[in-house]
Amino acid sequence: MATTDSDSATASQRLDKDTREKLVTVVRHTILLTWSFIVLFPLYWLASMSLKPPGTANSLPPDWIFLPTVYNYIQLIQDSGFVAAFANSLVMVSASVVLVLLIGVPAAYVLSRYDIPMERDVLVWILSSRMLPPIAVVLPFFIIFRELNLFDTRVGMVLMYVSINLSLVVWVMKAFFDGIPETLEEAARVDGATQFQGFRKVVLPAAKPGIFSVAIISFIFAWIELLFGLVLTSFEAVPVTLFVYSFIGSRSIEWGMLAAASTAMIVPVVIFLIAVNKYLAAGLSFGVVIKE
Amino acid sequence: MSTPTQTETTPQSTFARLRDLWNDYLPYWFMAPMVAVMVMITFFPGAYDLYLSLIAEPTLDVFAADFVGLRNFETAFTRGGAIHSFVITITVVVSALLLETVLGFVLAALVAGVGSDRAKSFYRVLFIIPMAVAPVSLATIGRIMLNSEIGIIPYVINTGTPFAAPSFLSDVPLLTVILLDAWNWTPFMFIIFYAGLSSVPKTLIEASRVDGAPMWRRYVHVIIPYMKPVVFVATLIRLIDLFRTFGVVYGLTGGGPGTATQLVSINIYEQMFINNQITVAAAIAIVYLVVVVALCNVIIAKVGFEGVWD
Amino acid sequence: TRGGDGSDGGGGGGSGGNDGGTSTSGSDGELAIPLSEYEDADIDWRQFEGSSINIGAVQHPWVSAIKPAVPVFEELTGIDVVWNVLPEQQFRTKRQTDVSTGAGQFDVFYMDQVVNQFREEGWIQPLDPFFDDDSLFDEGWYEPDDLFEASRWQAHGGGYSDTWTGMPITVEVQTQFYRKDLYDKHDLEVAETLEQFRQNAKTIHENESDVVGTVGRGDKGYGMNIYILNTFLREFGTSLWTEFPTDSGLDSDGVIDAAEWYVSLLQDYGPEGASTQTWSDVLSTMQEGRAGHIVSDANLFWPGLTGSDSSVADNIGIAKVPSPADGQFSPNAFNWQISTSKNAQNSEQAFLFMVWASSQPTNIWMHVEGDAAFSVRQSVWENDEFRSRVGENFAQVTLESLQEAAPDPFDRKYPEWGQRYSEELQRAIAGQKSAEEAMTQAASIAEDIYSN
Amino acid sequence: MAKITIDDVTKRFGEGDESIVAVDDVSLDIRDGEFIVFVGPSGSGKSTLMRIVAGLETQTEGDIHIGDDLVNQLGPRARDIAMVFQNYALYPNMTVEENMSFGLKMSTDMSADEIEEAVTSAAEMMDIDMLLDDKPGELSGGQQQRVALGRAIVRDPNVFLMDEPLSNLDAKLRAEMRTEINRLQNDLDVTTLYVTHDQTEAMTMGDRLVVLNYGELQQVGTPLECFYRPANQFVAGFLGSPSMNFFEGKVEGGTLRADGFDFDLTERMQSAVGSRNELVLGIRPEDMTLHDRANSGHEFEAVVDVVEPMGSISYVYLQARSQSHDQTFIVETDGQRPISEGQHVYVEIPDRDVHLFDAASGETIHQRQLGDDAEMALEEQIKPAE
Amino acid sequence: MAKITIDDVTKRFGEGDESIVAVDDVSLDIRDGEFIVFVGPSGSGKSTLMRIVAGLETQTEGDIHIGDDLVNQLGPRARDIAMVFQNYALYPNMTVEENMSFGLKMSTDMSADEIEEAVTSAAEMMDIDMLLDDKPGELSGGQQQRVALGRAIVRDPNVFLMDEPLSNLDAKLRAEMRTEINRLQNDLDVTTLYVTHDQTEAMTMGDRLVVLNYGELQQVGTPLECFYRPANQFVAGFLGSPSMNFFEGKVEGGTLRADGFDFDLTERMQSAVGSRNELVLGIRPEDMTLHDRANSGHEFEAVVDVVEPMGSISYVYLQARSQSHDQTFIVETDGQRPISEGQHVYVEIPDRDVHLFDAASGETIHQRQLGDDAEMALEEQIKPAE
Ligand SMILES: Nc1ncnc2c1ncn2[C@@H]1O[C@H](COP(=O)(O)OP(=O)(O)OP(=O)(O)O)[C@@H](O)[C@H]1O
Ligand SMILES: Nc1ncnc2c1ncn2[C@@H]1O[C@H](COP(=O)(O)OP(=O)(O)OP(=O)(O)O)[C@@H](O)[C@H]1O
Ligand SMILES: [Mg+2]
Ligand SMILES: [Mg+2]
Repeated sequence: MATTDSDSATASQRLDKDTREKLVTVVRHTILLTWSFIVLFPLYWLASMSLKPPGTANSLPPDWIFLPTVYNYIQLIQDSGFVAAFANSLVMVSASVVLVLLIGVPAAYVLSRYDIPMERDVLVWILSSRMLPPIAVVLPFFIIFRELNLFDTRVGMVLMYVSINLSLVVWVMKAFFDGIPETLEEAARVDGATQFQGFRKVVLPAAKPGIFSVAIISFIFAWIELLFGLVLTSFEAVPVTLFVYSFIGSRSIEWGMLAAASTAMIVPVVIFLIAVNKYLAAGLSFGVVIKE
Repeated sequence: MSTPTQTETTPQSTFARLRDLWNDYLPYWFMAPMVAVMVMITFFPGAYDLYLSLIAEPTLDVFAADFVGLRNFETAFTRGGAIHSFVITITVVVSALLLETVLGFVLAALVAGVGSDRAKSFYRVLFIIPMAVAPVSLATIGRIMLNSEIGIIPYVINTGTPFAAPSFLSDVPLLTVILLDAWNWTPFMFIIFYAGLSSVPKTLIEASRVDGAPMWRRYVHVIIPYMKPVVFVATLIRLIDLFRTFGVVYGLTGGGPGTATQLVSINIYEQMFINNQITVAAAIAIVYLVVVVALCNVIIAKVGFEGVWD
Repeated sequence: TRGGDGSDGGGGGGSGGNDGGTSTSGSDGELAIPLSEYEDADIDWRQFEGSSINIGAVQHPWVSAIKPAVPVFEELTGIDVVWNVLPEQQFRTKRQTDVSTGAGQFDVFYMDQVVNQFREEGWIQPLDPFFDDDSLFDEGWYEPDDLFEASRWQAHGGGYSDTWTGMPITVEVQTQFYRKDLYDKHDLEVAETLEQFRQNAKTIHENESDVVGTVGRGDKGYGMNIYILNTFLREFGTSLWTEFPTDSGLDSDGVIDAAEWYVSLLQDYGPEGASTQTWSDVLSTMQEGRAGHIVSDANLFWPGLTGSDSSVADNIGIAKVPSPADGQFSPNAFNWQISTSKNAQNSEQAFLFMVWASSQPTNIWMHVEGDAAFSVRQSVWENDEFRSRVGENFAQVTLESLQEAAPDPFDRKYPEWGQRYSEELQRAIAGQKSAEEAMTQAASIAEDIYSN
Repeated sequence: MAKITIDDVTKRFGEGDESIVAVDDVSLDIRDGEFIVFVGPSGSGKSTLMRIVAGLETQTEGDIHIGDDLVNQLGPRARDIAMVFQNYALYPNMTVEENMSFGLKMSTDMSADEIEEAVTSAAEMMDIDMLLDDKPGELSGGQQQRVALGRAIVRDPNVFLMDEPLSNLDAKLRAEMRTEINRLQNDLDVTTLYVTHDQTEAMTMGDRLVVLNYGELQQVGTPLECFYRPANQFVAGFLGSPSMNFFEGKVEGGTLRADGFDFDLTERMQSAVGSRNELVLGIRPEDMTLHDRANSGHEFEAVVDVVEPMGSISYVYLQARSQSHDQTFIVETDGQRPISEGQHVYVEIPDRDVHLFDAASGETIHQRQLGDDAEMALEEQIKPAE
Repeated sequence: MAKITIDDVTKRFGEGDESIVAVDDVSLDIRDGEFIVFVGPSGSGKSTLMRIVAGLETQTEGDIHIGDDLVNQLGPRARDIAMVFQNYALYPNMTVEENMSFGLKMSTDMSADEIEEAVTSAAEMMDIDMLLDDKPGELSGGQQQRVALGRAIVRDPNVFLMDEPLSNLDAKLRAEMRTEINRLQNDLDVTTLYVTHDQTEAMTMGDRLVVLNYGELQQVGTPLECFYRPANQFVAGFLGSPSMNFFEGKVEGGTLRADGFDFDLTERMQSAVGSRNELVLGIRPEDMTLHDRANSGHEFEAVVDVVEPMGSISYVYLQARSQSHDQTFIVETDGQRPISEGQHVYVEIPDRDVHLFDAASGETIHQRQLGDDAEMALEEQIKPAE
């Protein structure tokens, strides 16, 4: 990874390490803070819109400083539909993440470790499931769901979320498994572990950064999914995204509510992120343990 | 690795036999659910779209349909603006992909090198959040923020910098779409690259430092090649996702002004839900699928996805 | 629930889906409207007792306005009402999937510009048989003639259908909005002609630093820029499809003049990036006090412009849409109607609901007790209680406009060629081509679409 | 506890022209409880053979039996082996303790307490008990290697496979470990395959040595047998450090004319040589003696090239004075013998210590003679091995 | 080409109570072009010290100078070093050739042809020229190690750092490599730090040995100096294989009473001992001699425990007959000497070969005597090092 000490080309170019380190740090943080600003500004604006009193959401010059009001949030919470859909989405999306990992990660492992006949075609086939824009496949899905009695069921939505994320999980995890030396599993198998145990106890822990990354991404993909939720549900399984858009009316947009709902939707993601934060960076430095 | 059918144990009890069945055929068990889901989500929709693309108009009785050969494809390319959409889409895909890949990697590398753990965690969480803003929210709120009269962004640019803000949605719509997409999806690249970076063995980096490689060459020659599978997969998936980008762009520009940002997905949407030309939409989708599959095949063949340990 | 809260403007109910339709007033067991109001009708209200209907609706003030009254219907008929309310764009998607796959989830659904398209596909159930069924309809009680003529016309596919395609439930008409304070400041008269309007816009545009002369829909989409332009082209004396389906009329002088006028108005006195403005930008810009006028847009903006979301709430004036000095006043209007499909399980129940919902008692209650302002019934607009609630000015301007309104005739391919026509107009507004070129192009596209 | 039969096993890596034969038609019967040491140059297929026995690599041809079972189709787990990998292959995410207990958890139903006890005692034996909570990444190379070894020895498998398990340890630790491994192997009586490059380990640990070169079996025999009775020039040169000196020569009458000196073949040698013409004479550095002056006709004169003092002994690099090509040979002398570079000395090649090899095939024609006791020790080592 | 000064360097891993001192206040002056060999038990801090010199690890305290520059603040690249990592650290995604040429590409502006030439010749030297197109994953352990070594030696750095570069090679290859490294180091005259556990390498390769234990410097000196003149009991025991035998004892009059035998101290010894009471007597296995019967008063009786035949020599494990604790010592004898387990023999400890150490501190009190020539050789080795 990026290192902080100096590696100048020749002795004459040697800069004092402190100076260089400081310089590198300054440059690094300048870039990071710039991007942070770019990221934060719209988010701040979103959040501030949700906290502004009615009618001031879009005023210019902007009210940089204003008395925040939680009016919109109270409205949101009191709208039992929103809270219910929020909870509903949370359950469905979480379940789908667990399920898609359960289905996708083992398959990725097999694709990484075994010689599969026509492996490339299989991989492209898997990828093809995410190639078409959802609108192009929503009709057939609607038909399937009706036929299988999955329409407007949570189970159906969980499956739907699984299917939109499966290709991602399989591909990304295959890449991560490819980066884990097989010697580790060999050791496990020699230690008397079954293939499965070797996978579970040795490979999975080593692939943690990858697993948690795809978990986050899958969560987000499912969490912000709109079209399938729209077409494949009507009452029972309605996801929260639909509610968020319900503040975009035919002849008016409730900016405060829209912003509040959008902000509220970010919260679970942030909580999830903080919870798995440490695993994202659980690098393992195989080289220390395996002579290569 | 050994052949998939290499057995693990010699069976005794029923339980043991079951367990052996599990272990001996592990790859099959591991693949089966994935394959089942994939069959469900690819074969029928694919076949259905193909069927739609070949008929005059959808009928409730599948067999009563009137097959019209390639007429829908012809319509797609003559009236449907399919070619224009492909050109626009490719422009967006290429530029956004480049931007997001580079930005995602640079950010991941920079964050990985941050000394303090807390700062690191902070950046890690912050940089992922944009992805979590739901597309229509982003588009709706993005529109208002970019609005030339009452938007905060032109306001900040006009008052805070010596530059005059362009009229984002009408003067530079494609650029705006690309930049917004970068804001939205660079996190995807960031998170995968970051995870990939953290699994590069420390010793390799040490070796390259000892070998006298300056930082950027370490990345070019050692780290990125080591991460190749991850970089490749992230880029490919982002490429595919970019190809089918819809929500944000539709919400932001609706494909306009005129057809300046008419992505293929928007074209399909309009054919389907506005023009009510479901069959033409299906034809575009089929062409599109063929193009993207072919593209992926070419990319995979050219770049390959073998891991370093293969 | 938030349905009854007028402060959040016309947006109305924020409930997306699984609200079973119980009203606020339902909780104390007292019905919003006495059943007796309906019992005069010679309709067998209770013939479908025990069944239920599923309504697919757009996130629209009508939904929030009628919801509190729905228990009345349920009590009256013994039919359960289930709602499925979605934002407009999402609703269109959903409705399309539903009808095109023959799923028939919705017994009642919102219907709009695509009505002829749907009708020709055979997805819409004509209502005439139900009108003719004595157990379902009582003409004397219902008074169909109380409905604005424009609304009835639109319910007949804008002239393209011989039969009722649905029942109109809401109507909106284009009106002019202006800033009273700026008018006072610059001594302006409310425009009656387009020339005056342009002059007023110019005055404000040139004399106010942070305020543009006018805003208007510039973005493409058949409900966007051309919805406004269509008003002017009629006022310039032409119409769409001078010869259906061979001559779209879009390249006629009138259309080109109208387009030139609208394009130059926006270009000269409109905001930056006018070509990408949707109705929400128009509304927001006006709400923020950054524009002097809206030449013509939905009267339904009224609550939004004068409510708490608006920073200029007290200074908004409303007037009829201007017309050319030598032209004819002919504002665009738009009806939402509710229809039922051939695949629906409960079309008859649906019809009962339509009758009930658009009946006089229900309408009057919604507009007098509720915060609705979109009635398709003339009598409502003449109702004093209603007029005093919404303001005399607003009511009168709307009523007069509605009486003269000429909605667009949405022929079956209107969505398709309308989209292309609006793209051309958008290009013109963006300055990419002249209005004439754009309209000529639009004409040939439209005619071409019908030629296959 | 099982015998192992390796039957005509061949392993090819890669395909077609590119293919490498890592193991070439090797057959070997290993008795139950036997300790077999594999030696051979780098790349000679030792690890590959071991991995084939482990079931980690599938042989291209041939069969492996463990006990009476044909195990070709069985995975490592079913073969019940414990292995020390040449590259350690420690689990990076587990602590030392977890690394060591993993195998027990997987392959036995021992209780947690029993496992902990076993691990602790093995760790003590390996002198890594204070590192139990560390992750492998925090250990020194030798410590890692001991963890790898410990991970294998806590188990009670059918077969031990150890691939250079002591290569990164210091001499003292290595000696201790050697003893521990031997003791353990005796106690458990587990069939053991052991790869080493260390002369001492090869000579002292195994019941039998297996010498490989280019994937081919060169010799299988007790250590002393391989040392004193090498089957061919390769084995003779490979065992012993520094290695045996070889002198090529032509037979003329009863004399081998080497480059720089003549050597008179004894009668026994002559009869063994028969009609062969080109021979190689082999003699170990420690068997040659240096004299300051010629005592008999046997010695030849040589010049000291380099002296490598090793403490108690020194290695003297010499060149025959009258040689025509540049060839250096080594003689081991007492470390305190005064000798310096450039000095002329007289080298004696004792008849009895000489090996003769066929120059073309490398086959041994004549083995050295041994003292009675060495002979007996040799015989003794061989006998139980029969 | 640079001298290296290591100044009071300490390296601690971890913090607070958990911290480990890997390198403990080490100071060392390394001359330009010198070849320094680090030895020490596993975990004694050799690799850590080397990594500190490389700039891969930052010392907790102290300074490193390379040439005249203080390099504490410089990264490895600026220090211009080449290193063989203990764990090889080959780039798995590059071929052997790419691995070897990487450093040249990065640190020099040699042309592609020059690089290829350099790599090819280094590969030939390492005997891996036929593997140039393979990936590290396809190589045997020893081949990998040679690639790692080759990758370092193609370069022309200021300093070579080699961390057990030959540990996985067979004896023969190791001998060749040893020679090659020495030759190279002489040719290039590059300051070299070298870690090894191999006795031969330690004794023959370096100009000076550095003996570490628990991160502390034990002795710095020429190989022979360390071997013959160990600074303390640790060094004495660590160098030499098998290691020196130690017998603890109490001084009574002029006699050291050890467990199982008495040893009469010479006058010189006595004066060196002074008033000390508890001593340790050290003597190397090769310096003790075995007799079938007692010749003089010097010998004591012992029982043969184990005999380890090594070929030309055997190691005999003995226990003094009259000892009260269980202590085994080792004597090296001729490999062909008849001896068997349980046999009683008489052991002689020659006065001149005896070392005496302070029992408490381990410090050497009395060094063995050497023959004149050995003494000279020793002096000679020391001199140029001064
Ligand atoms: N990254 C680290 N974190 C914590 N402790 C470490 C780390 N690296 C080394 N150590 C500890 O420092 C001590 C010295 O390690 P070092 O690798 O220098 O030993 P060494 O002399 O090279 O041993 P070996 O001969 O086994 O390679 C060891 O006790 C080791 O456990
Ligand atoms: N996976 C592989 N692919 C291709 N060739 C291989 C592979 N593994 C080993 N080889 C080759 O097979 C031969 C034997 O390798 P092996 O590892 O068995 O040698 P070894 O005797 O263990 O050597 P060392 O003492 O160096 O560890 C070597 O030439 C090696 O290059
Ligand atoms: Mg090996
Ligand atoms: Mg080390």
